[in-house]
Amino acid sequence: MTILFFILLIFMVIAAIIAVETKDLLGSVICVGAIGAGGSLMFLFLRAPDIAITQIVVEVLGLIIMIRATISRDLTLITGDREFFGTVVSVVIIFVIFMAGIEVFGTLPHFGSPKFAEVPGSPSELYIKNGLRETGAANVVSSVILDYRGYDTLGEVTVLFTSILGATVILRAKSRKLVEEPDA
Amino acid sequence: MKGMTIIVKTVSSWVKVFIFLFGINIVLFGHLTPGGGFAGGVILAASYVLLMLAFGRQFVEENLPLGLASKLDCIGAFMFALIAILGIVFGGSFFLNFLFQKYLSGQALHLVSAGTIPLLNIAIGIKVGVSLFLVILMLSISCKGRE
Amino acid sequence: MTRVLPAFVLIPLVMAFVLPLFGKKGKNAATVLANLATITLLVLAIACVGKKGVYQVGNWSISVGIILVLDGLSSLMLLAIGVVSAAAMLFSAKYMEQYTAKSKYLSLFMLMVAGMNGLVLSGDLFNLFVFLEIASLASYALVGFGCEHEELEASFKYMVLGSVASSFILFALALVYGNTAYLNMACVAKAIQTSGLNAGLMFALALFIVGFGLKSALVPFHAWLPDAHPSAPAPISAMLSGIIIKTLGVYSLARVVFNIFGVSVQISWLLIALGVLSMVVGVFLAVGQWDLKRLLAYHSISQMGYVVLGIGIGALILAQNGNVAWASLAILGGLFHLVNHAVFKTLLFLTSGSIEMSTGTRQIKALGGLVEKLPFTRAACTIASASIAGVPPFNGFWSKLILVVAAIQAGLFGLAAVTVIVSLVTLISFLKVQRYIFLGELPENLQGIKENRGTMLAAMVFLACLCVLMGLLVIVPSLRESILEPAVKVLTAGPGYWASAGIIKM
Amino acid sequence: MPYALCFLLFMIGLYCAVVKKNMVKIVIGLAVMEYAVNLFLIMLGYRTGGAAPIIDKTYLEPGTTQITANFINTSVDPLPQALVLTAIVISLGSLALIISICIRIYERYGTFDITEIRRLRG
Repeated sequence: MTILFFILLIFMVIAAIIAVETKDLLGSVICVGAIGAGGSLMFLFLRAPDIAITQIVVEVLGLIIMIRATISRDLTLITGDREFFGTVVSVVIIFVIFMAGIEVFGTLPHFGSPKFAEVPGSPSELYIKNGLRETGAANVVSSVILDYRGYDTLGEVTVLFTSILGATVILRAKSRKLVEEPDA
Repeated sequence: MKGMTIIVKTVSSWVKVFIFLFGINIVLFGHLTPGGGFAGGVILAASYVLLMLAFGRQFVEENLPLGLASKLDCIGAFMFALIAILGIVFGGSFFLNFLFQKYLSGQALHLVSAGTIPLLNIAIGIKVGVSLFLVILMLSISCKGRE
Repeated sequence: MTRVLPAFVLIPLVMAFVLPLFGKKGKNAATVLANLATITLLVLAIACVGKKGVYQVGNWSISVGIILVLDGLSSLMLLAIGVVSAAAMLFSAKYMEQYTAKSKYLSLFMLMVAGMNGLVLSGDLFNLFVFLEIASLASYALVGFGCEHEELEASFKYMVLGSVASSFILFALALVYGNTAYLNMACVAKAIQTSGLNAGLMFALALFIVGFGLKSALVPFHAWLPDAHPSAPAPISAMLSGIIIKTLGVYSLARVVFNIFGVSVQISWLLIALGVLSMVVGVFLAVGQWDLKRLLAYHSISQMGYVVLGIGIGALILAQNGNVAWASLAILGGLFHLVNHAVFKTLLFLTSGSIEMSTGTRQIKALGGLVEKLPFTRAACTIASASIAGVPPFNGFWSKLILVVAAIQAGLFGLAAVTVIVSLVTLISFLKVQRYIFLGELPENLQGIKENRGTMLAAMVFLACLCVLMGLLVIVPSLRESILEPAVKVLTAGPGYWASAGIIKM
Repeated sequence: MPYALCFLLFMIGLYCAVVKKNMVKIVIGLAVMEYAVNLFLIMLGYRTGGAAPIIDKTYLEPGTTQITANFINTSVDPLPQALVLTAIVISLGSLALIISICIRIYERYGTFDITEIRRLRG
C-alpha cells in the first residue's frame, strides 16, 4: 500500500513541477487538474471517500473556472521569472524553510499511526465511539461537520457566500456613478 | 455563444437529468454514505454548467435568471443559519441538533435519521450549487459579454 | 451573559445574508438596517465589558465541540471592533453613494464584521482560521471595490500575500494537530505544557508568526499594506487600518504566542525586533509620501510596531521570570495603543475620505488652505494628528508614555529612545500634513468646494470625542480595572490561563 | 517520508507564487499550496490498514445500534477529514475570487504579466 502512496505523491510532485515550469498556460492549468486527480485518488486510498468525491467535483469546477480565465485570452507567452536577484533570494529562503521542515517531520508520529490513537479521550476517538449514538448519522465525517463542529460549517458557507459576492462585485460592469446620472 | 453541435446538445440533455438526480442523491444520503451537501451541491452546479457549455449562456439564463440565482444564494445561506438559530429556540443552544434529541433518537441508518443533519445538507446543497453556478455564469458573462 | 455570545456573529451574518435581497430599490432601508446592526453590536460589546464566560456551541463538551470564549482580551477587541465599525458604517452611509452596488457593499462590510467578531470570540484554532478567512476574503473584495486599475492591482497583491499567509497558518495548524491531537486552544495549551515544545511545534510557531505577521503587515512582510489600504474606499481603509490588521494579525499572534505556546526569550526578542523594525521603517517611509492615504498607511505600519513592541517587552519580562507588574505595564501599553490606534487611525482615514470627496484629490501638494472651507474636518484631523503624534492630553500620548516607561523599567533604554524618536518623526510628518492641506493658499480650482455634513460629520465627531476622552481609560482606576486590566491579565497568565479561568482542569 | 514529499509539494507551490510573474501561474502556485496542506492533514489521520469513518451494518453489533470494537480500532481519524472538507471549499471560494480579479485586471491592462502592471510601487 505504501508504495502506491509514493507513486501517487511522486506523480503529483512531477505534475506540479510541470505546471509550474511549462510555458503553455493551458497546459499548466491542465497539469493542475492532474495534481487534483492524483490528490483525489490519494484521498480515496487514505480512506477518505467524502474528501475524494468533494475533491474530484471541486477540481472539475475549479478547472472550468481557471480555463475560463485563460482561454480566449491572448496567450502571449509570459515566461521567465521576476528579476534575477529576487529569484535567487526567494529560492534560497524556500530551500532553507524546506530543510528546516524536513527535520520537523521526525517529531510527528509515523505515517500510518495517527496521534489521536495515542491520546486517550481525544476528540477524534470520541467522535468515532459516540458519533452514531449522539447524532444519529452513520457517516462520522458528516456528524462532525454538521453537528459537533457545525459552527465551522456555518463559517464555511459564509466563506463561499463572501467569495461569490466578492466575485460579483469585482465583475460588475460599472463601479462608479457619474454625477449627472440618476440613481442607477 | 450559440452552443455546440446537435450531437452534444442531445447527449447532454439526456445526461443532465442523471447528473442532477445523482447530485440530489448525494445530498440526501450525505449522512449515511460518503458525500454530503458540498459534493452534491457541486454536482448540481455541474449539471447546469454542462447545459451552459452545450446550449449557450442564453438558454441557461432563461431557465435560471441571474437575479433569481443570487436570491437563492442568499436564501440557502440564510436557511443554514436559520436551522442553527432554531437550535436556540427549541433547545437553548446554538447549533443544537434539536430534532435528533427530541424526536428521532434511536433511529440509525435510515434516511430519516440524524435530526437536523439532512436538513443542513439540503441547505448547503442549494447554497453551494447555486453559488458555483452563479460564479461560472458571471465569469462567462465577463469573458464573452463585453467583446 | 454568555447566552448572547452567538449574537455577535449571528447579527452581522444574518444581516449579510439578507441585505443583498434589498437590491437597488431598498438601498436606503438597507443602509438604515446595517447602521442599526453595527450600533446594536456596539451596545452589546459595551454590555459585555468586564464579563467572562464560555459558550459551548451545540452543548457539546469542551474538547469535542467548539467553544466561544469571552474574556478580558476578547471583550476589549469586541469593543474596538464595535466602535470602529459603527463609525465607518455611519460614514459610508453618505460616502458610498459615489459607487454602485451599495447593498452588496453593505453585505460585504457586515461579513467583515462577522469574521472579526467570530475570530476574537473563538476558542478553537480551526474555527479561528475559518473566521480569519471570512474577514480576509471580504476585505480582498472590498479593496477592489472601485474596479479601477490601481484598486484591482492592490487587491491582487493583497490577495496573493493573504492567501500565502492563510496557507502558512493552515499548515501550522496541521502540525499542531498532528502533535497534540486537539484543536481546542485550551486543550492544545494543556497538551503542550505537559509534553513540552518539540521541534515540530517550534516550526508551527514560526509558521504562525510568519502567517499572522503577513496579516498584520509587520515590516519584512509589509509589502501589500501601502497599496491595499489607500486603494480601498475611505471607510474600508479605516476598517482595514483601524481594526482588520489588529484583529487578524496582532490579536491572533498574541493569543497563539502567549496563551497556547507560552513565551520564550527568543520569541520575545523576535517580537521586539519585528516591532522596532516596523516602527522605524514605517515612519521613515511615511515622511517622504505626498499621497495623503499612502502616508497614513505607512503610519499604520509604524504604529503597529508600537503595539508589537509593547507586547514583546512584556513577553521578554515574563520569559525571564521578571516582575509581573512590569510585564503587565508593557502589555497594557501595547494593548492600550492598539485601541487608541484603532480610534485615531479610523478618524484620520475618515477625514481623508471627507477631503477626497470634497476636493476630488488626495495629493497633498494639490491641496491647501482648506481651513476655511472644511472647518470641522480640519478640527477632527488636528485632534487625530495630535493623538497619533503623542501630544498630551490626547490618547496617543498616554499609551506612548506607558510604553516608554515600560521600556525603561525593563532596562531597554535604547528602545525607549527609539520610541521617542519615532514619535517625534511622526509629529513632523503630521505637521507637514497640517501645513500643506489646511494652511497655505487655497488653489484656484478648489474655490467652490463644500464640506460634507450629516452622517459623515457625526462619525468624525464621535471619534474625535473618543480621542480626547480615552486618556481616562488609564487615569480613572475603575475604568482601567474593568476594561484594560482584564485583557492584560489574560496575556500575562500565559498558557496556564485556560486552567486559571476554569475552562479546563489541569 | 510521505510527509516530506507533501511538504515538497507545498514548497513548489510557494516557489511558484513568489517567483513567477504570470498572474495565472501565481494562482496555480496558491492552488498547489492548498492541495499540499489538505493532503498533509488527511495523511496525519491515516491508519495503516484502516477503515473509512463510515458506519454500515457490518460494523454494528447484530440487532442493536452498538458499534463494534473493530470499527473503533480501525477507523481513520474523521476530524482532519471534516477540516479538509471545509478547507477545500474555502480554497474553491478564494480561487473564484482571485480568478475574477485576474480577469478584471486583464480587461484593464491587457496582460497577465505582473511586471507590466505596475502603477503602484510598494
